[in-house]
Amino acid sequence: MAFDSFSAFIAMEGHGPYVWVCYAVFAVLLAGLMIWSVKRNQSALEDCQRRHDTESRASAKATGKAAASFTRVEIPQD
Amino acid sequence: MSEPLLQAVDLECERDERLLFQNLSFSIVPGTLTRVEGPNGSGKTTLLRILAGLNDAWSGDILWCGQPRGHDRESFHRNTLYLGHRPGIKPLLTPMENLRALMAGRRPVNDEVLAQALAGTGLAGYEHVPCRNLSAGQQRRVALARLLIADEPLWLLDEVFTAIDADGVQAIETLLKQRAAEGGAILVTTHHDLQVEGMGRITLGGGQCDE
Amino acid sequence: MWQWFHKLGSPKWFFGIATRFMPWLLAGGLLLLAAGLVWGLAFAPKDYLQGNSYRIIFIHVPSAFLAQSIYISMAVAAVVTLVWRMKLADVFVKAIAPVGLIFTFLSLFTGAVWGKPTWGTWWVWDARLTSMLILLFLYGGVIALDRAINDEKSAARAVAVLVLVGVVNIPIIKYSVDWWNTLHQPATFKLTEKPSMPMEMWVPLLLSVLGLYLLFGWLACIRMKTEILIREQRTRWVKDMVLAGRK
Amino acid sequence: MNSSAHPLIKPVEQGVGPLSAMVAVFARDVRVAFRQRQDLLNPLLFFVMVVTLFPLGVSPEIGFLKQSGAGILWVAALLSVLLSLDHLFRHDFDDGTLEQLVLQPQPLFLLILAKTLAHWMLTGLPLVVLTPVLGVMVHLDGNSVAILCLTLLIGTPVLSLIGSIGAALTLGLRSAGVLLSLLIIPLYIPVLIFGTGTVAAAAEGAPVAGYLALMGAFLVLALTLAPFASAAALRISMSNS
Repeated sequence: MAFDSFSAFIAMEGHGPYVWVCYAVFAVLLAGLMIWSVKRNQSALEDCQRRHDTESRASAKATGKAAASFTRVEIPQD
Repeated sequence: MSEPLLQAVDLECERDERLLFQNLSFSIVPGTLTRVEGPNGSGKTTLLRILAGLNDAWSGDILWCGQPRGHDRESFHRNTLYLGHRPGIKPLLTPMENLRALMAGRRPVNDEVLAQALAGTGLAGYEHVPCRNLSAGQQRRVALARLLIADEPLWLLDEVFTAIDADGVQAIETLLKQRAAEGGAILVTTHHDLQVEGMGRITLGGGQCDE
Repeated sequence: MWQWFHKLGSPKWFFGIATRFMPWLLAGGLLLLAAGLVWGLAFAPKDYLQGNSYRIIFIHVPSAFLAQSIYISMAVAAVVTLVWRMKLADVFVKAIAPVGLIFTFLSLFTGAVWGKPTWGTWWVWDARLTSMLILLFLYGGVIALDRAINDEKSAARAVAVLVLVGVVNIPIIKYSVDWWNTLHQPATFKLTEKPSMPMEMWVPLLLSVLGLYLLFGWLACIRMKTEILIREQRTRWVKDMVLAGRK
Repeated sequence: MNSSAHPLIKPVEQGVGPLSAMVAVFARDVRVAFRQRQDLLNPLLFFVMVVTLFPLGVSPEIGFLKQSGAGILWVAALLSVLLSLDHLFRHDFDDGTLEQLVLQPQPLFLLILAKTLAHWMLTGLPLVVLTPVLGVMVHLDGNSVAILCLTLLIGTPVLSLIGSIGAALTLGLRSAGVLLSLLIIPLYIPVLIFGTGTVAAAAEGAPVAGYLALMGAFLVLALTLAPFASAAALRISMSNS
């Protein structure tokens, strides 16, 4: 141990704030990057699953696309 | 004579995560007129841009005179004329200057011939009016004037009849037929009801093609 | 050789390999980084010139190393994208550009904070800091261009061109910034010639560099997997894998 | 080659050579620019206005201006070139002439080189011509003005060439202008450093031939590499539209 006590470790002879700020920012950004990447990976997986669910449902009741008829849309009036 | 100029083998194109076509194979033979058909968004323009060499997001093979197109790109570009949606006309230049600039990269032609070509598209008298003062149809006619002097054997024409009046459409149809009879190969996309005897068809939209 | 190369380019193959290696990369990286940082913070002796502030080196140097090597690796991948059109290479560039940006920022930030007790000021237009700042801009440009182009294939190829143009420029930028620095900067802010590092500082630094590289490997793997999932959603193997994963 | 398989197929040699195609591209761009002279004036006005901002915003003191004049002029020139780059391919892209350019049989990088040279002649060169006037306004001495003009003469083509890569990459994108600046400014830094550094060295009486040679090397490098990169970028942007 390069320091006599825990408080000396924290203070680092006055350089403590600089060192700790650096380490904190480093830890936060690195952890944030890792968590963000994991989250993104999970949501991509979920997207895939959802997509395949809808696809299998759609293919179950496969219907041909209706041709465009250009009929006016009636707006119901309340 | 019937050796194909351009061949597409197992062409596949995906755009914005949507499969436009796959296993598309066809040959373009001299002396034929081929129409690319399909509803809006079926990839007609994309196919023409791929064939012209503007779009390279495709897989498969495109052969030029039996060789992969990349082997002799210069010959391919020298012998292919592409007219797209955007006519390639600078609004600030006159029809004469525009046509001269377009030809300058391919085959220098003297002004007399250029004037004749412009006259042939009905632009006589407008040669020296800036194109921005012309109508959309007239601007397209400037681009179409190239067809009257083009020596390229392969023409790829995207929506040639847009903004052209009925008489013009008639005249262009005749021009295309004549060119095909001379031995040129023409590929067109159009929503206009083009009826030419012996016309080939490439139908997009179903993922298949019948020639 | 070519077969191996093509196999390497197959997303499916990569997916399998990455899944197998990732736990080891993560565990190894965290362990080495933690060991290096604890050692560096608490046990390494203090520097006789700079006092304890030098302990920032244990995160500053690894970040700076990574920031540069990520750009170089992106350039290599860019060549592969443009020449061989290997799918995995574009996935790699797209996945790691933000990681490179963050490490560049970290090395700049830690450099600036380190500068305060050492030079007495937060920011010095020192040659190395300035080059790093420009590297940050380059990363920013790459990410901005990638975001701006909707079509994935075009985006990958456009980004590859930009990355290559950047990598040709990096030595020129570095050289010109060094020259500019000697022109404008009297030697007052230069650190005195570094004494050769004692072993007790060297080893923890090495540990944390290695650890961060492993963690970068893990980040690259998971981010590439995400990209592959997004791009290959409709392929058979992704469908099978997703369905198998649910059971 | 079986290109002769079909009688209608024209051999490439019968077409137009690269040099005359380049001349045609150059001539057309110059002609179009002179039809819209206001667009030619805009970067120049911008250049003058940015230079004016410094005495107003920082200090009109002769000492300050003498010291920073060269830097101010260089930064202003760099920004006005940057501002004009957005137009390098955009109009051609919108009206379809760019498609036709890409499809010409000549090598694309040469045609782009011609376009870029036209761009430089229409924006960079007028800036160099205007520099002595502004140099006097920021109290630079005659020797410095001469060196400054020389560095701008070598440097502005480099700016146009590097810029053409960015213009090609951002073609057809939303907010292309800002994006273009983001991509290109970092690449401009070496040119700026050596441009202003050379003037500073001259002011201290140091020999500048070496620095000018180095800038010349930048120019050669940009001339040989940038057109290839722009051509590749242009094909990618075309493919995307």
